[in-house]
Amino acid sequence: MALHEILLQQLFNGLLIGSFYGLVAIGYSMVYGIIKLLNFAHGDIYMIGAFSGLIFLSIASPYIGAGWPSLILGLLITMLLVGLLGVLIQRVAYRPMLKAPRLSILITALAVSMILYNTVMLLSAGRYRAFNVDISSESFYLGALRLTETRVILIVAAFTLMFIMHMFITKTMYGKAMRAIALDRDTCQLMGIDVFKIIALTFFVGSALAAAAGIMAGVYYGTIHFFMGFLIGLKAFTAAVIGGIGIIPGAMLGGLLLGLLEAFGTQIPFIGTEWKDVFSFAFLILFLIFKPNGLLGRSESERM
Amino acid sequence: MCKIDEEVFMSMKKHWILMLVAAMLVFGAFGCAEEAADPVDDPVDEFEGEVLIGIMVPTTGSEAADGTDMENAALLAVQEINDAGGVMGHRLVTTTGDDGCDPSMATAAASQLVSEEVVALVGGYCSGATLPTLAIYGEAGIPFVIAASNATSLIDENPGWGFMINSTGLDQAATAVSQFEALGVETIAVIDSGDAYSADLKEQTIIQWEGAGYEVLVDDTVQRGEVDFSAFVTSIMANQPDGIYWTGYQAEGALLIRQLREGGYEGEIIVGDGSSAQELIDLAGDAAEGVYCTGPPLTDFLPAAQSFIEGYEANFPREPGAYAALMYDATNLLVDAMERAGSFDSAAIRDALEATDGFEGLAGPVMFTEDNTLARSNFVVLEARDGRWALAE
Amino acid sequence: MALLQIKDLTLRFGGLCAVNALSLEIEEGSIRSLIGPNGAGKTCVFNCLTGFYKPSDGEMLFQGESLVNKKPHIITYMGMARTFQNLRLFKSMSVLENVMSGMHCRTNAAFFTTAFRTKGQREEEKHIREVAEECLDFVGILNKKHFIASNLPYGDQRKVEWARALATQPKLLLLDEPAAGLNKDEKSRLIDLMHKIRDKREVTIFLIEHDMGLVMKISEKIFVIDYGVKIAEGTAQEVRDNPKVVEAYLGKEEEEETA
Amino acid sequence: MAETKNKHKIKNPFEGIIEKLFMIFENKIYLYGFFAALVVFLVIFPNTSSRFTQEIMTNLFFYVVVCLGLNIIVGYAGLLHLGYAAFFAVGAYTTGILSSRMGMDFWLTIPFSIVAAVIAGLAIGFPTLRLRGDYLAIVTLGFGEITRLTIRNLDVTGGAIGLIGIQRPEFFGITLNQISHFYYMFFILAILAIIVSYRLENSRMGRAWEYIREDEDAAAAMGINVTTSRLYAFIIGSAFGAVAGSFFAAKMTAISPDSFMFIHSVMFLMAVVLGGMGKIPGVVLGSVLVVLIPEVARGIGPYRLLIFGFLLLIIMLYRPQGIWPEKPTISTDE
Repeated sequence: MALHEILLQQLFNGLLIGSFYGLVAIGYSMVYGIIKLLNFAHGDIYMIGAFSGLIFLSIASPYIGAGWPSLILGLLITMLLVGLLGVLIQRVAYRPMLKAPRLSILITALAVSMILYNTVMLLSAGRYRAFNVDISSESFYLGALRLTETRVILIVAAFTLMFIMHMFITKTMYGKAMRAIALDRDTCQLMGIDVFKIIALTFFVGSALAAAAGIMAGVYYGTIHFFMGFLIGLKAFTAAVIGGIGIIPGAMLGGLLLGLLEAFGTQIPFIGTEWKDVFSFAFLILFLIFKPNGLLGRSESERM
Repeated sequence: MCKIDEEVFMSMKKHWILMLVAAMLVFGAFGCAEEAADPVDDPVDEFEGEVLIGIMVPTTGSEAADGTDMENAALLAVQEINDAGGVMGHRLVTTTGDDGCDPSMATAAASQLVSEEVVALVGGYCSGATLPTLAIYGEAGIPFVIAASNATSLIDENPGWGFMINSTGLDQAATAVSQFEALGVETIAVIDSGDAYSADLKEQTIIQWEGAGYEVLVDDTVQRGEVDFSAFVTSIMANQPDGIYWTGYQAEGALLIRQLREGGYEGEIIVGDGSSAQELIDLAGDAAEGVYCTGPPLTDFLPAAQSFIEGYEANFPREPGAYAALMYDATNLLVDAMERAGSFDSAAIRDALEATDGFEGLAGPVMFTEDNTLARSNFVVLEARDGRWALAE
Repeated sequence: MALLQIKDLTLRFGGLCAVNALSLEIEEGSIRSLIGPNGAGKTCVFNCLTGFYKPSDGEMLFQGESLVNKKPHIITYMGMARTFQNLRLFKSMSVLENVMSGMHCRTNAAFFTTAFRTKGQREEEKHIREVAEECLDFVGILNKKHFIASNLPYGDQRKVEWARALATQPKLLLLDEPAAGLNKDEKSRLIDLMHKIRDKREVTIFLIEHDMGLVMKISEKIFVIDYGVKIAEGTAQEVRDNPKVVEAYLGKEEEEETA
Repeated sequence: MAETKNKHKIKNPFEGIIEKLFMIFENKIYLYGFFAALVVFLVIFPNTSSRFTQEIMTNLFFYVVVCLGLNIIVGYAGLLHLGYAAFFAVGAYTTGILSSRMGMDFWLTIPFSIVAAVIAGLAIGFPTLRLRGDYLAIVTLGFGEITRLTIRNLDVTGGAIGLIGIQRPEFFGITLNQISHFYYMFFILAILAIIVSYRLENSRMGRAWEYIREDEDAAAAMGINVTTSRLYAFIIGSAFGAVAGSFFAAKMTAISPDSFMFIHSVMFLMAVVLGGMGKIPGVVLGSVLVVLIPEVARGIGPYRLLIFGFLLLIIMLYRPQGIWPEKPTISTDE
């Protein structure tokens, strides 16, 4: 392959991975924006999404097959269920902690993460599970770009979800309320906004998107695993920070950038893919140090 | 606070005092009960009671499935021996230490086994976990028949009490090299999954491959738990090696194979024995067809193993895993050594093990080199055909 | 030379101007007040002085040394201590420990001396305790030194904050609404205490206050700001007669006095 | 912001007993007597117990040292550290490399490992401690992973295989190679860690950390350099971890990246939080729970982390100050 072909291929790969990161990062960013919580369990929500999707498929496939129609149905149902799980977690674990010291709520999030992934580990016997779907894996070329139908559909679906999300945040009352609460919770309460309802809704939307990303990852990679949420959780957080945490378009942008960065980072001569994650984390740390408010974030007031 | 609350609290308090007292008693007993006699090293005719042998495998953690298979195989062997009248008239009993495939857990497990005064040991799955235990068994003077662990680093750390009946990475690398040669491959990529075992195999393979005058185009590591290999696939496609050798485990291996094939790679793919489980083919699906594996002697292909498989499946609700046959062999070898030594003295057993000359196990004859490693290569080449592993032609 | 000089201090938040080209001087050994209607930017001035806000423009000199771009702890070290408008005690710590915090910048035991508990470190600890007790005695609550701060009545909590500020051994004490929430009795004792601090400990006092009566009684000189701009300065009488001040406070003053 | 008063939703079953103990131990004679008895018991313990129990106890002492180090960062300075295993790894690998590759004597490697940890602590703490507190959690997590991956990828650290052949330390001519040797070594280390922690807690530095935890702005206004104080906590905590790591390397003689995973950081944190952040007896109790529960209740092996996850959640929701109760404090109604 010529260099430009490799770069083109990597561009596509980066965008695809980046769109998964972006979908997960939105939830991270929204939750941080609204209650200033680093939701460590968010990556595990993504993993739960993938497993729920698999369970749905294994139940539904004898009746409606495992093709695109049942996948889409599974996607919607899983998004709904996992969204509700997100609300439940919020209600049980986080709401009582809203006024507690920050350290406590962070540890709570860590505990929720441990509970989620260990539960799935026990249920799945710690094994990788094949995510078998009955869809075409034929590849075709678009110029020099090697594509499969699945990949194209996945990337279109991911971008569609992001677009819907963007519309939801900017155009609806709920979206506006979310942004208002992020700015000042107490005032919102005074203005008659049901703050807890909006927080719950935020968790619902964020978890549903992560679940969608989880299923899409299952389809894309073909196998799922109880620990799949750990790395992506970290990377989605990185994406959220890059874009400016609390800013929804920033999370999408950050996700795509991180995906591209990883894809091209591995093409640097003499540095193997073994350094890929070191790159991502180092990039995150440097970003936090030099641009803690992200690309789209406004700088905070000049407090020293 | 209301009154009821206080009552509950009071009763809880009493309860806890009781618990505390009980805990102290238990703790006291715990401390004293261990005051046991010196290790038994009487000759066999004075030896009384049962013979305790230790099993060290991971029964929890990521490798629990294979570890449990191995434990089962040892239990099966012990049961058969006891049914046949035991060893020199003595019953065998076992105790299991869980190494969790983790070095720290493994040292605790080893200490536990040593404390229980086992006469000898079988087991050893994850090389990284087996490694720090060698010194402990060496210091305690307990012979250890290592069934599966086979990293070459074990050789250097072995104070002489460990006996490896699985061929080492050296042999496996040689098998891989000759298989690549047989396939007409001249350039390869070697990838490991960043743990001691797979890194060791990768290094040995590179040394031998380059020693044979060929070229290694890509030498890489992927993170365990990684799912996305697309960037890696692109770099493979750019370098176009004739063959790829994956030395890691099946989970990442399946993903890698799938994504390589999806990315249009058409060269040969060989996986190491860490990926020899059926799971690899199940997870990778159609993409696994035609993949080779340098594997341990799977019981399915061992003519001598049919009765073992039947016995195993009659006792345990599962198929014997990749290392069950070796574990079964390890246990029988140990008993054989005891009989040859005519004693249950650990040192005598060790000497007998060292002198093993052609013990016939399911996986073939056992003999040891000066390093206490298997004197022949027991690796076979498997090929994925119609969704199952089969011996390659 | 004045102890504190502020020249053209300006603080902007976004487009909003909280403090605008404020200049004033505080002479050593004086008691000065800064007054103004709610939201006039008084606390912002304090926050700039103590390094919590970074001024957008202007100069602040303390004993001839610039305070701009200095961190709060450095400014405290230089000899300026403050209290907060809403009490900011270390709530779950004892009164004594609260006051001991003030000695932090005057002492220097570090890891090794602590780990080996050297003689110097032990003596320093003793010294910290003595100074803290002395400060508590000064404000009159030494008998409550072992109480948890948040368990004290409000008036005593204020005193803890004062003692804590005094323990930093300041030259200039910034008091942010020291009389807020106090009753008449407590207020008169507060005035005595302020004089005592100034006279016995030679500490210059600069305070923000709403209670005009108290301000008029205690300060030799008063600065009035409104919307971040200084509109008047002078003695109590001068300020009271200034039409700008009357305008800014219209209705406000009566309200305060009836309160 | 400075809400540290915790609600007591659930009565602590230990509370009554321990409050009484506090009262009894007000009398210094009883207190010192108790400690003396405990020390005597622990000193003679190896003579009366099996190798296995010694190993477990050694592991417990090791946890006490590591967790007290982490406690300085999390408990005293209030900084959530999710990559503590990395600092522990820095110590272990410094000793490992110097000992196995250069043949340096074990005791000489300890200063090097402390220096290495201090450098690592500075490198990660200096730029990030000024950031929002919760960013630090993720930075430390990232740093933990970077350290582990770097160790795995480099040649000097032996890559994924790790280092083997680390020399056993000698002590007045005795080679320390028995489990009882390590038992005493870690026992002494644990006692030193407790003493140093205790001294730090009741010192100018310890109080500074507490002030900052309670109210950062007020602490700054009192002349406390918030960033430097946190950095100190970070460095001292890292040094604790590094020393424990050095001894760990000497005990294991072989180390590999597998011993420094994220899950290890989580288990250390678990011990600190369960027992009670910032309280020395609490941290010791937490270490006891984390080390002994899996050993005593053998059957729970696979459920261990799940159980700890629930424990952590319950503790955070109902008893954020941990299992160990607060010291009884004087209030106005006395």
